[in-house]
Amino acid sequence: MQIRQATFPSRLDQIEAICRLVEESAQEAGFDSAASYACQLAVAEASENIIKHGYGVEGKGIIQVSVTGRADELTFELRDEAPPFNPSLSPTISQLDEDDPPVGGLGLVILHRVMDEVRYERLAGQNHLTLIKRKPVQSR
Amino acid sequence: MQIRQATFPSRLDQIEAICRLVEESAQEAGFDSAASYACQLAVAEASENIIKHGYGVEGKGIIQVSVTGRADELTFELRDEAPPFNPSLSPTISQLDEDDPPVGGLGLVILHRVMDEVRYERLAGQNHLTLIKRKPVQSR
Amino acid sequence: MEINLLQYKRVAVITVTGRIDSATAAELETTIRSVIDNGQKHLILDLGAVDFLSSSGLRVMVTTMKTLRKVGGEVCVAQPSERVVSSLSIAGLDTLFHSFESREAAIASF
Amino acid sequence: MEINLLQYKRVAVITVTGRIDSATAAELETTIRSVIDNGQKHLILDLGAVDFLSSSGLRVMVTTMKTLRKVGGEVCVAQPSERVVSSLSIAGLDTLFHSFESREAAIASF
Ligand SMILES: Nc1ncnc2c1ncn2[C@@H]1O[C@H](COP(=O)(O)OP(=O)(O)O)[C@@H](O)[C@H]1O
Ligand SMILES: Nc1ncnc2c1ncn2[C@@H]1O[C@H](COP(=O)(O)OP(=O)(O)O)[C@@H](O)[C@H]1O
Repeated sequence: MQIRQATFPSRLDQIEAICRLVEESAQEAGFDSAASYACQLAVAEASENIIKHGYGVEGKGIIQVSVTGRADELTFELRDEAPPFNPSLSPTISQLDEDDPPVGGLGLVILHRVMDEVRYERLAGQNHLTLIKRKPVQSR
Repeated sequence: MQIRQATFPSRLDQIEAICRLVEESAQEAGFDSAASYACQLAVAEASENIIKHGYGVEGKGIIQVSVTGRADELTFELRDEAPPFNPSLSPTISQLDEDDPPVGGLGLVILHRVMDEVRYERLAGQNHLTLIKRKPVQSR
Repeated sequence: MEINLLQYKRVAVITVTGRIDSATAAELETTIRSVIDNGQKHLILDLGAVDFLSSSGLRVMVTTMKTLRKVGGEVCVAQPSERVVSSLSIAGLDTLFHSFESREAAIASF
Repeated sequence: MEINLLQYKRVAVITVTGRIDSATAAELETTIRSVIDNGQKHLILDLGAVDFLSSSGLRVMVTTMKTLRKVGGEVCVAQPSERVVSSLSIAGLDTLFHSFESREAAIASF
């Protein structure tokens, strides 16, 4: 499979383009529409966090996204130059409290619910986030 | 214009066929859809009355309907052998009382609102009802 | 004529297709009666697919209005066809029944 | 994203088309806030034409729910697209928002 890679300015209006890159890769890898959407959602959440929480202000840096495919899985790698942050620890996903539902913290929940693996490394002043999604077995 | 004529058993399930006869005549005469519908409605009301009030019981007699066209008008003639009844007198159409709207008596109101002329004769044991509808000037 | 009944919490929507005349009005009346007997006070008649409405049908509508008003309820019309609009206006009943462009506007009015 | 607002007597219907993500969620929040500030307690989000819904949008929805519940109101979802259903379920919020197959069923539920 083709390796797709692109660099985006850290602006929220770039999320749509990032999603498009993910969608094209997922389609090429034969992911069904639901799995493709799940990947777009997770990569969008990670990117939004880098822009909002990492860089703090829009347009201050870049996000590099690359997608590689192997056998029945897709690997998404996101790199940024914002301060170190490790999102690889799974948030405690508690039972929904209907009377006091959570207003924040959904981004990391979504990231971990969707992805089969979430890895983090800090290398040469960059955050390296690796997200792996295996193709659902019963792909329609 | 062709003269159309047909005889129907005095049953309520014949009203639809009577309407069809009226519709075909109105179409041939170049009446617009609204004028055609108004004619169907008026002839249906007259026929319903003959069946329900004239003969009293369904299937006891016949209704003869004929349609003739001349210049810009259509003439509908209905004949039946029920007891004499003269519907040619215009009912007093009073202002609608919103708090006590009329439950009955709408048939004759509709007949007279739609038709330009309503004439009645009793001839040889038959009710002859003549309904004349002029083509609306601004036919769309 | 075909009749379809949809019961919501506070309102019932009766959708009629075809002709409402003396041959079919009784069936409509029976349906309406059962809905009212069931305790429903708000009725919507979706007359979008009615292509004929004679005084027999109008009589059922007026009776329904009277019955419902007595219990503080109401009947209104949703997306009436051109012919239904004609019948109501020829009979002089157009001001009696609230008429809404869409089913949802009718439902939202209650 | 496009937002369309329809105000009925007892309920407002907000129809969203396109993407609800961090780039657009604020605009949705502003619209919702103005409707609530206007005294409306019952809100329907028609998400039939939404093709992306991220946590930023979900956060607006949850905030809206909390605000409305405080005044005895509620927000529900009408005819959610497949992707909206996915987002809600992945985020574990699918039981929080009543979801109706049609706008009219949503309106009738209030
Ligand atoms: N890239 C990042 N850099 C710094 N902090 C982050 C980053 N991603 C997430 N966080 C922290 O983790 C928290 C939870 O993130 P998330 O689950 O996306 O929810 P939310 O964005 O709604 O707060 C954030 O509030 C932020 O404090
Ligand atoms: N063909 C008829 N034969 C006998 N009586 C009739 C006839 N047509 C109308 N009537 C009388 O005129 C009244 C008014 O008729 P109409 O306006 O059609 O209202 P409705 O049929 O609802 O009573 C009827 O109730 C009936 O008493």
